Amino acid sequence: MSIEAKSERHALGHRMKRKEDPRFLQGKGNYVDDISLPGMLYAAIVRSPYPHASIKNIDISEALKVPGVKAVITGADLEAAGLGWLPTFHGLDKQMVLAVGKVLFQYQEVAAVFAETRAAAYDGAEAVQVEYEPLPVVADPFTAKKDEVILRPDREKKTNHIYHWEVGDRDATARALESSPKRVSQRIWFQRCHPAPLEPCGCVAHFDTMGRLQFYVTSQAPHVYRTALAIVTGIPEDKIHVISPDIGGGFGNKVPVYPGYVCAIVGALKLGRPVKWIETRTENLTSTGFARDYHMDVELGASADGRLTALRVSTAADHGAFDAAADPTKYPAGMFGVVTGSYDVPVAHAEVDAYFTNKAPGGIAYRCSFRVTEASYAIERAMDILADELGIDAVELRRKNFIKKEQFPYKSVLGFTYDSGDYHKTLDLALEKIGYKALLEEQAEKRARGELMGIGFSTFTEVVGAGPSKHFDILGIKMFDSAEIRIHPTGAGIVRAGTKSQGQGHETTWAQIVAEELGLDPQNIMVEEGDTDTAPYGLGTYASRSTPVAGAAIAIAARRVREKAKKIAAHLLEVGDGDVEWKDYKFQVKGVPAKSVTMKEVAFAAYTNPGPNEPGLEATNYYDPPNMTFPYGTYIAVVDVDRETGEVKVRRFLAVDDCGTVINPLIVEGQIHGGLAEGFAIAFMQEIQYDSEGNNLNTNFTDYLLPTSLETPHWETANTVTPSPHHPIGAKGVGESPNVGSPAAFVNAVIDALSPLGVRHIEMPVTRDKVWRTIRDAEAARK
Amino acid sequence: MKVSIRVNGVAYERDVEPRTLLAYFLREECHLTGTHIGCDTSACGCCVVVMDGDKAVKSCTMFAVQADGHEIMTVEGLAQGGALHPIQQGFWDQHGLQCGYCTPGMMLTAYVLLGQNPNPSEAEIREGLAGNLCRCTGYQNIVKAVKQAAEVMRQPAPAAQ
Amino acid sequence: MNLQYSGQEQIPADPAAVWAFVTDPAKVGGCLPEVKEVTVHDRTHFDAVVGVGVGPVRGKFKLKFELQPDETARRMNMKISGGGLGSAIDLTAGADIVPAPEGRTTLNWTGSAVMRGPVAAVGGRVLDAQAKKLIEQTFANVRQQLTT
Amino acid sequence: MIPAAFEYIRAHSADEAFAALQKHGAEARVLAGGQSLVPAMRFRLARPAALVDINAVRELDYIRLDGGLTIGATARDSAVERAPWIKDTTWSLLHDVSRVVADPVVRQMATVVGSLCHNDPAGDWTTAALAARAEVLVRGRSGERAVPIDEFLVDSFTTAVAEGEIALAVRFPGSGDRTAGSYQKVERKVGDFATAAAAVQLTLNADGTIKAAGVALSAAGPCAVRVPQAEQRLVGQKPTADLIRAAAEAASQKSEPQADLRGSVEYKKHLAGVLVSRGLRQALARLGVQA
Repeated sequence: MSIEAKSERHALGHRMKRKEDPRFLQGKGNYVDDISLPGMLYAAIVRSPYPHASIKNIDISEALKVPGVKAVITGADLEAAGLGWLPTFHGLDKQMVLAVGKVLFQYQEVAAVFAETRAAAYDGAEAVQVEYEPLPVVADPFTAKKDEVILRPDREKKTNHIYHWEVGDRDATARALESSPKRVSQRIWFQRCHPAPLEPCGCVAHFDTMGRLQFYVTSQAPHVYRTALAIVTGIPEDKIHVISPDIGGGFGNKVPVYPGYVCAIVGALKLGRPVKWIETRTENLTSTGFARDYHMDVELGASADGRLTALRVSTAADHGAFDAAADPTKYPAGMFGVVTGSYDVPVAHAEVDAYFTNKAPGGIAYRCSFRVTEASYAIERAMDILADELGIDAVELRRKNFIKKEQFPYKSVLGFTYDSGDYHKTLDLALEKIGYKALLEEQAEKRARGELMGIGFSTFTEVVGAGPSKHFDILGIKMFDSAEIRIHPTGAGIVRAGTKSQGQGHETTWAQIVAEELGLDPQNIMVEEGDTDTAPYGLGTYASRSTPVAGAAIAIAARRVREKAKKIAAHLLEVGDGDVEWKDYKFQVKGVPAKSVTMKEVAFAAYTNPGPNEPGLEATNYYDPPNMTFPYGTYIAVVDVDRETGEVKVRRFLAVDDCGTVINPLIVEGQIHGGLAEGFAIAFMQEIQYDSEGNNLNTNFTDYLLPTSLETPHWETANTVTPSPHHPIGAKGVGESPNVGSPAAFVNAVIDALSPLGVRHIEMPVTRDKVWRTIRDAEAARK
Repeated sequence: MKVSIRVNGVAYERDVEPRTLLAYFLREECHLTGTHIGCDTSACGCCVVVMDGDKAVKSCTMFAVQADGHEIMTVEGLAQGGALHPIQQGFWDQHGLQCGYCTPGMMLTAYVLLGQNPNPSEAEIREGLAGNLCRCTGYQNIVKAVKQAAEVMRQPAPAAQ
Repeated sequence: MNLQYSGQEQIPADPAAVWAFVTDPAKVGGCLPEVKEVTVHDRTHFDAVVGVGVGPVRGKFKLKFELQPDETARRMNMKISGGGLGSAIDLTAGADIVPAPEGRTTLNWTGSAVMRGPVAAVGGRVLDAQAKKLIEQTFANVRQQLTT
Repeated sequence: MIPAAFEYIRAHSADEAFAALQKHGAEARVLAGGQSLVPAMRFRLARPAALVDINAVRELDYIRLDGGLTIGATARDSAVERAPWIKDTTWSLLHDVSRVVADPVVRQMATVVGSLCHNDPAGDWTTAALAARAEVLVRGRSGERAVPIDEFLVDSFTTAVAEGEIALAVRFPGSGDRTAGSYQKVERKVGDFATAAAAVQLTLNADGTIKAAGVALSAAGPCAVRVPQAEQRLVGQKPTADLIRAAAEAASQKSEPQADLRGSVEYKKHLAGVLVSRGLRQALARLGVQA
């Protein structure tokens, strides 16, 4: 087919069309539900309608009579096999695979049915009779805190309190706040939401003729799965082969290991046939990793002229029935310490207390580095509230408190070392592009006419690229990442990495990095990920860590290949190694450009005429990042609010990002568009809501809302480039910036529109009903 | 129940349970896995296929028996004569896809849209695609892709050599 | 989903007759709308299977009933729990038997329902109507039975 | 999910469909567009023993301009949306609805009559049918009968179509020129049921006074509700800002919505008024009248 893209220039920064697209465009992507094995059975899971109840009895007899049903397993069966619980990646808790004794959240897994067809599996699940005795429901962390009902008697400490985490100087912060001329405080809730990738989670488990587990699964971290499964099932790790095929979006949802996966493996083992389990949309929304649900009390202190004096944040986190947050072991609240944001805060204190409730487990990073979105939203919202208190322009307050260019590397009072940045430059570019002055004039006129127009800012900084081994691990495994590069005789090659693309375009960007470093054609650099038999061990793709960590590993592995190649080049050029230099994508004799060989020629020689050198041309690198990277940006939203209906129209949205070196602008823009759309959804329509009875009210796409092309605004983008000093190619990672930075911009714009009415805060999602009631109440209060 | 459904020009005769959804028929009986399933509520549009050439339908909100005797086009039927369809080319050129899961349905909805409106404005494209959800792209490049496709498709076909 | 209902029935029979009727599991069970089967366990406990159906939503609910008669106050409370359609429902109903002129009886009833699971999430509006119907109809049927 | 098993009957004529429904009674459902029924079946909330598929019934696949407008049971929403004459001011109400009901793909399967029969409390076509004073053609044992929409819409998800009966078509009366309507819907996103919606249909006399008025609300009760107080207030009057305000007020009063994820009771009641007033203004504007 005439769908091979023609050769393109290799250099970084090229808008190279994605190499992976042709297969997706032709419906030839290979997602987990596309995998079909001979004799494959289907699994369906019986779930609890009760959020909290003891299980009196489970009767599977009727289910076993259903035509096509092969077996039904319950928690008792699993417990007998020692598979009753699985550790959460967090390492601080474990999760029931199938409920034993009692259920702790609505839609919790209670039994699994295996059958010849999907339909028969559901028929069987429907026929399983479970008797429950309802127990009192704990539907929020504040009720949980009272410990009147202990949800997890299985734990040593008989309390719903999971952990207390804090950072910073509590007393100094308190003193600084006391003595601050200006102080604002606000309870800010980042609502529970869900990544909801369009492809639900699923797997196919199969024990091959060698008795080896072939496990196809929608996993953002296949190697960690392999290790986790070895620990849970006791199957030796060499007997487990995890394959993560094409993934239809992950956004953090596909990081944890879910009970359905364990059930499928048990079914395959028990029945000696492959078992496929694909969750329904309802199962995805009600039982797999949710995000956020942080109740944050934020306090800012400032001098009369608007210099920040202190920041204090106290958070109650709702973790649901199990602490399944996929945070690094030492960071139960993730990177929340970045809550000082882009500002030079002299003293600060942040603490998080997490609680069990009768809700689905999770607390994963929904398109963000662990808990960075919550932190970024808190500080960016609080800055606007402070600006309002001080009566100064929100932009001026930010400008005044920005960490200055010359302060980098900047050590924040909460312990991070920001690698690089020029916040003023990015802000100024944004103001110029949006035409801030003209907008302010328009707003003034509109306000004079009683119309509600708002301009909202978010000048966020996030922390990504977990992370340095001295701080970061998942289940004890350090958060390095890896790459292996092989160059073939004809100058083509393959790069394998421990990451796993879910649409980020690794097959293109990884090839571009190699092409840049080796002067080869990226079209002929194959990228392979997601197969634990072939890829080097890596921690996977989430928390914007692929480019900062694996991207670095690839660049360094490529440079090792180049070092080896240099020796062979010297042999071909008949000079000493020291006389050869890499210039303009080829090796040449120093000072004699005419005498040169290309990498392609060297590659051929590596297999045909290596001279005194070891044959072959390949290298591996396991990269342990010296520090995190700190992408940042200035986002501006312009909105009009309809007084009568509460409708918010996002008229314009500008994102100016700085993610350091840009590998592929086409892909970076795409990432930003997508992240902004998700931020827009979170700001205006997304919430996983539970009623007081513990019922999940947003169990499918008719109530958990994803915006369509019609609601989604048009995006304007621009960027500045401030490379990361410690990253081999200066790249910082970008996939999550737009989702981290945009919610505050949207909400700040709405509040700016309502500020003439004296409104200071409104909780997300900013629904029409909420806006209308806020306006009505504010007007009533002024009368 | 016996059904005969022409999919991308090929007749598939199968004996199916009436409750078999068209989407599963295409995926599991015809082994055309480009048609995806993302929800149970006719909301996401990952399963959109073209029925009888001029109708975009959500194949997981329809039973295979309803398609008996009808003509279905799936994403696998878009490319002709070894060349990508202008819509596919547009999505590629404009980076109109990321994870690729919504892409087949999105392109087939666009196919029917352009059949009815060969020269849609951005607003008309956004309206026409509002039955398909995408989580990755923020829609902007999809709109560009469809615009590009419309322009290409409006060109008169080059005379055969 | 938490729902509240209340209503009143005028019954052309004396309170004693009404009381005797509402404290008889078999009789009460027989008054359930679209009741498919009733299994009486003892004087205060019985199970029943009732058909539910509003528009496209149709199915069966298996319900456990517990009668809690308060002789002195002439008040009958009913605890109903069970489920169907992959969901759970908990109902409580109460009826005060109040003497009315001419040897008649006024029956003041209240009811509340808690719905859980897919039905509550997907078919909320439908099931609201359903639970209401279940309670309303039951007491209406009590009047009917005592009228003829 | 996969629906529970059912018997499938494909009807090729209205007679076949009717016969099949007579045979299976309460356990059968008619399958037209299926855009509400199939999802309900996938959750196994709906589990009919038999489905009578009328999509192959050619004689019901029509949209006829016959003085009025008659839409057959298998005519799709999109067929209305794309009808060449739909942009005529007379049919502006239906045109509005055809562009906001469900989503553009669902509309290519969904049918107008099917949505009337489903009678969702937050339906769009039901509300428009009330405002336009449509009638539904129902076939029963004693032959065909035309049921005025007010009698047709009985209760949530319940209509005058009895067991074994079938709705064959809906008829919107023609009211000549000087007639225009408007459908105003607030929805959380495309494809959502209405948070609140108002359908308005106005016919003017030569002297500019209002000859006939239809005002109905969606998501304001057990099923679509007419606002007679508003209609009576409007008829015979010259349209003015005060008159519109009064009609809107009546609508807001009449609205008895349920609080749900779409909004609070007070918000929905408020919207009822706002949307009726916007609808009246737009309908009048379409007749070249500013009020």
